[in-house]
Amino acid sequence: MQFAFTEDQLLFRDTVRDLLANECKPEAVRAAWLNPTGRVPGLWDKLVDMGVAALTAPEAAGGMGMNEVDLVLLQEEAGRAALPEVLIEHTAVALPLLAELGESAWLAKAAAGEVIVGVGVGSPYVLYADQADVLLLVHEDEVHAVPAADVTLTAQRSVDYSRRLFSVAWTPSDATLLAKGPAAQQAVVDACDRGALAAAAQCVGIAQTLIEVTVDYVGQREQFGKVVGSYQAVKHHIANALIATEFARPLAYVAAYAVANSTPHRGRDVSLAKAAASDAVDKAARMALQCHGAIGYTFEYDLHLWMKRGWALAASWGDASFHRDRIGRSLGI
Amino acid sequence: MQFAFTEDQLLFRDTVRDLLANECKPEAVRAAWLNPTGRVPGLWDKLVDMGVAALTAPEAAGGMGMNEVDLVLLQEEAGRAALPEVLIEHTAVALPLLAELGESAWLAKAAAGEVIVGVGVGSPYVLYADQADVLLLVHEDEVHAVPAADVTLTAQRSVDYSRRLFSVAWTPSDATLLAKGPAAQQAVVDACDRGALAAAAQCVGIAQTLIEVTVDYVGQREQFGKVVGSYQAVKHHIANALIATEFARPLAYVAAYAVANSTPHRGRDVSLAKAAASDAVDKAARMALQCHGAIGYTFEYDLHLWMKRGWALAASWGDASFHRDRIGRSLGI
Amino acid sequence: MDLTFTEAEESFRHDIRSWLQQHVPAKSLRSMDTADGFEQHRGWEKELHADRWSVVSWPEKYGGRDCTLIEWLIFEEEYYRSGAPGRVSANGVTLLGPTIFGFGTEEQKDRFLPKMASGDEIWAQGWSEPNAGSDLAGLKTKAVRDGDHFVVNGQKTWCSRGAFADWIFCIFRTDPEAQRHKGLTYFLVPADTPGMERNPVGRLDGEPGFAELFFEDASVHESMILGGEGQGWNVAMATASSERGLNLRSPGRFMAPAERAVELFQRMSEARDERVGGVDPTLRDQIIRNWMNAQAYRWFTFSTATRLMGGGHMGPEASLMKVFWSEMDVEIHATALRLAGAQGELMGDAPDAVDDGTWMDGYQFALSGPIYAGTNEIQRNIIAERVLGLPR
Amino acid sequence: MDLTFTEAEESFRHDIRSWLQQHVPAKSLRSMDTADGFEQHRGWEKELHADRWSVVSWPEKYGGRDCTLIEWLIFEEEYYRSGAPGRVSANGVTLLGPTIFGFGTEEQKDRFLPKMASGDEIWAQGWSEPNAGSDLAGLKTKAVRDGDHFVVNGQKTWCSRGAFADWIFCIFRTDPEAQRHKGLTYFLVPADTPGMERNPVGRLDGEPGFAELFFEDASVHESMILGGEGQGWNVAMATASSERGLNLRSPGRFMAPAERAVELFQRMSEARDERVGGVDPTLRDQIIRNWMNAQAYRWFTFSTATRLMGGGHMGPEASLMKVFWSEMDVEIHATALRLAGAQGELMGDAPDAVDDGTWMDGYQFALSGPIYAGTNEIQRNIIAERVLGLPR
Repeated sequence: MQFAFTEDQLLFRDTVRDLLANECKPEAVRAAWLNPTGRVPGLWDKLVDMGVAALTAPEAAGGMGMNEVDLVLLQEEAGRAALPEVLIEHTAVALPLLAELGESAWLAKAAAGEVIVGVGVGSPYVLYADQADVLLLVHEDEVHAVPAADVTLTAQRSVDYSRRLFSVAWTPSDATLLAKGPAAQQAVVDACDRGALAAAAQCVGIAQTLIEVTVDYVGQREQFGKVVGSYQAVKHHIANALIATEFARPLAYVAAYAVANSTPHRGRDVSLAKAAASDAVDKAARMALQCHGAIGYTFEYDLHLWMKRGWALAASWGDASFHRDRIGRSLGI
Repeated sequence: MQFAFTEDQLLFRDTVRDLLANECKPEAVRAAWLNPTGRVPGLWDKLVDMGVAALTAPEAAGGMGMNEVDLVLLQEEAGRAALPEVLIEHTAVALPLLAELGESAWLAKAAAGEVIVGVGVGSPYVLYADQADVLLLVHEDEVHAVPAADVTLTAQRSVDYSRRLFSVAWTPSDATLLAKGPAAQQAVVDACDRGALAAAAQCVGIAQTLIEVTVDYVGQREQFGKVVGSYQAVKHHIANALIATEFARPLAYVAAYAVANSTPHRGRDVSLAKAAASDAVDKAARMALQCHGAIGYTFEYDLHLWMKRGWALAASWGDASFHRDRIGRSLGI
Repeated sequence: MDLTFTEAEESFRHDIRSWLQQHVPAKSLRSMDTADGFEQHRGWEKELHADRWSVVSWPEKYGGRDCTLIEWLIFEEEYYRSGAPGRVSANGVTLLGPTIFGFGTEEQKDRFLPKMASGDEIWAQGWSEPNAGSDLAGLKTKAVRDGDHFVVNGQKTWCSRGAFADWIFCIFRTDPEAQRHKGLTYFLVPADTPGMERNPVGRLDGEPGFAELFFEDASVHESMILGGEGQGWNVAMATASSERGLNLRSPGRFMAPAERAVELFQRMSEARDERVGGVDPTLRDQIIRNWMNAQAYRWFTFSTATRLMGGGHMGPEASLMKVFWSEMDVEIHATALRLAGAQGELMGDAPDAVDDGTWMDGYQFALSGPIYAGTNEIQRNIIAERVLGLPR
Repeated sequence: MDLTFTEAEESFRHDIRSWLQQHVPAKSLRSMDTADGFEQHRGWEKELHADRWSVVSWPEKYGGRDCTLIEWLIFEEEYYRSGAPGRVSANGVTLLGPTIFGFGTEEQKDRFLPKMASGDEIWAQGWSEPNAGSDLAGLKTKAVRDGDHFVVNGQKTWCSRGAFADWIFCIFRTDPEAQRHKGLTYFLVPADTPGMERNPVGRLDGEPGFAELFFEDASVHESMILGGEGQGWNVAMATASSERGLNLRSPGRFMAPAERAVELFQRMSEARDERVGGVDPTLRDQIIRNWMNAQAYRWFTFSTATRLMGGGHMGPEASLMKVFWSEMDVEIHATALRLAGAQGELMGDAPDAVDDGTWMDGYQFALSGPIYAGTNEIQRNIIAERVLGLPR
């Protein structure tokens, strides 16, 4: 039992944190809300160059051959920065799914950063489907890799404007079939788990930022002649959000370990992580808004960038209720 | 729409309050915990003399011919004083049940205060069954009035030592049969509603006392050089309990009105009242203990007399979940 | 105790219900926080006014029906149940209106109330400043007398409806020497006042629900003072107690969404895609809790209304109501969003949006409830100190 | 990161599990807060000690096994899972013991630790006073030097295990001139000290879980000072950080009841009398939440243990743990009581009591969690101020 990251893992985390601190400031996220892609121009290429984008692709396919334990800290950073990217869909879900199904053509291109792979598992909507070159879609017990040209997209606007969601109309064909039967079904379950794990880690990161910006704000803002952060009610709101977040965080790491090592209980561990992280980010968002007061309620202030991402991710890849139910079934109740 | 009590009703309430303030002080309740009956010696006779005990019996049977709207304020007072008595079982439930079923012999004696009627509806246990002269018991679709001599009692000790609970073994016979079929079943449902209503009103009264004694205590106790009640966290705990209690209270009155007037939605109104009151008293008990600190945790201090009565009544006559489920079914979900 | 409605009350309910059935627009109006939506909503106010439904509790001479508090509550139940448009006139009709009745001169009543009732003049509230939110006594914007006018300098913010309103009711500091809540004066300010600029600010949903107001030697005539020079705090507290009390949020506002959430649960339970799993049974419990809370709020309000109609006054227990409705409102909408699952994040114009995105809109609006009109933290202090008597 | 246990750790788990299977008494012991129950529990401590299971994390020379923090956590998991008796020695072994290791002289270690480990000397904590609960700096009981002794006058209260303990660790004010947390000294006091009287106080469940101690010119030798005269605050804070940190509540304590509640739910679902209706599905969700929280606490603890074993220190984040476990513990037991329904209020000796009334006993015990060792309100202040850096 050694529950800690390696120096290398922490160093990689710091490098990504530095990159995002420069390239993914709140004003960049805000700009992404209103631009045609919803993403930060040029940032994905930098993540590709750093090896983040294809972190999970096997080395044989040109990836880093790293696993979920390496990735989980980076997803947390993505959440902290409210990074509007395909780091869940492409990196955490699509690459391992292609590898698990033994696909190699798309995988090599994806690992090289030449194509973006969209995923239609775990949600009725595909994020950034308009920018994907190929979409991994499920039909009954089959997984298909469908080129972008063969799908019809309908935009579904999210409260987080940077999340460009689409419903996808498509027709299954032998040409697009990747796998079918029990192995394909297991691969889809694994893919959902990887998505939920990545979303959980991002939720933890978002919650942490919500707490940090709130601490900063209430440490300066005065009302009734006192710094707002000196009121006990405000302190306790923030403390409660911190407790929820700090106890969700190790669960994300445990889930990463479980998925990386394909342990028998990995599904349950992922559900633990996602349920706790969804609740933590919801709690942090409520707390942050309440402690900010009216300014937090405005579009011009940055707070809502994290808050809305938190709402969206808390409900994506299975919300807290869904995952608690799954845990209950694994416990035989 | 006139949502207020009459002067007479408030006056009666005040008279009962005064009686209990003198005769049912915490030390009397504490003594009842350890005496053979669990009740305050002589107090029931005084309640009989005041007309409280047989308030709900028809005038023809020698009662006061009053209804649940008159009674609800008195149940609230009983809760405030943690009165250990049969005011729910005998007064709120048994007398109207006997009247509804057209029974007259026991009813006349009960209305005169000569006998105590125990009730075995709405709970597996009969409170003060050892002191009842006759027990109203249910078997399938039948209601029976079973003389005390014909039942076998097994004591089931409660965390509230004054609540003398018993399971009852008995054999249905024609001699004890009062009613059967749909009318009997409806009468049992009505009886459960009357019990839940009375328990709800007592819970509101208990919650109010818990709040009052806590306000008194934290207004005097000092820690870290300040009166405990001046800390914002303590204020907010108490405020939350007060909100729950004040919004439960009108629901108890609405339910009393609905039962007294046999409105079509009376069952739902009762469930609203009991669910809200159960939650309020649970919340008030948690708050009171936390705000008192260690002294509240002791047997010698009075707080637990109300707290344990609150726990018991919150779970009796259907707990909050049971009643919420019933409301849901009435809403078609 | 009589909890049935009188014949008069039932008849009143029947009248407004019928009127609404005939008049409520089939298609939702645009957001009142857009320029054209604002005018659409003004049009709806005029339609209400034409049949004397815009200010039912006001005297007939100002366009009302002199109806009782109970009737007003009935009006509100029917209004929100019908799905009628939001009231763009609310700041005027429910906040400023009662204040003018209490503090206005006869001239002011005649000048302002009829046009407030008719929708010809829509009002915004201009109280908060960048460093004075819930803490009104910290206001700094100055109004200095110059003959029969006052010269105003300073800034207001979070001025709701401020982007398009015709008039704004403000509090300025007329005696800069006076401390805290002394030396404040309540002013009625035309939106076209020279020297006043307004700058729209987006709410969470991106629409300009607020404005910032910048005053640079703006001039306001002394006749626009409400309640007397230096009396601003007292007048504001009267408005605030309207805000915190009955006038702010009628039970009908919460009964309607609580009931719609019950219907949503029914629909979702029937329509749920089997692959995604059934509807979470814990959500059913929360839906029921929310419905119960709306009922509890309704009956608390009827009880309070009976007391007020008998000559009672609204005291600090108004804070109990404010905490209760604002947290209930958040919970009603949060539950519906959880029910909506992956559809919850969709905006109203998304094809898959549940109920045209009204739950997400409502959630974002509801989140302001625990903040404005005195944060719930302050309300809980008031409850502890003024209702329960705990030390400050 | 390696979240599997090593072979050594697995072997350790196997050893303690086997030992417990053979030794845990089939019938529950009487409450340790009765005179005979106390001695029964002392007997159990001796049995643990005989096979070196009483203080596994201590050095071998004092009766321990020098085991790692991870092994200690494993020990605790197995201990609580087995349903073994509560530890009457806990105040000594988990609170005072680490303090003696940190501050005691070699003589004190040799004098006190072995008998603490063996159950020959059971310790109680005597810190609180009638007007100083969480606020230790408000302590008033005086110890005045008289040669090589101190003369003690004053009163202590909420002295848990105090009714029957052999020794009590106390904090007295040795410098009456010093303010607040200065001038305090930490003393080890024999229960038979002349001039000290103890008066049992009942807990919620009626058993004398506490004692009040009255000191009237009681005499304590200077060799009984721990950590130096006037150093009481520092020594106490070290104990308090044990209390608030890992040593106070191991995850095993909560995993066991959380899992038993899952089993209770299964039993209740199967056995539920149809007339009373099915088991409330919302309780299932709460049972799952509680189980999840126990897991979260477990992993948070393993993560912290890894950090400490790598040389890290327990800081104010111990307050996060104290709030978390204490509220989780209340919730675990409250949920089980709701499951028990009308049986929930029954005491252990009632024939119908669910699980021999352990849920009600446990609930009452759990309710003390958010109060003692610094109330959760104080813990939240610490979190806000010392973890997050908010102003005092």
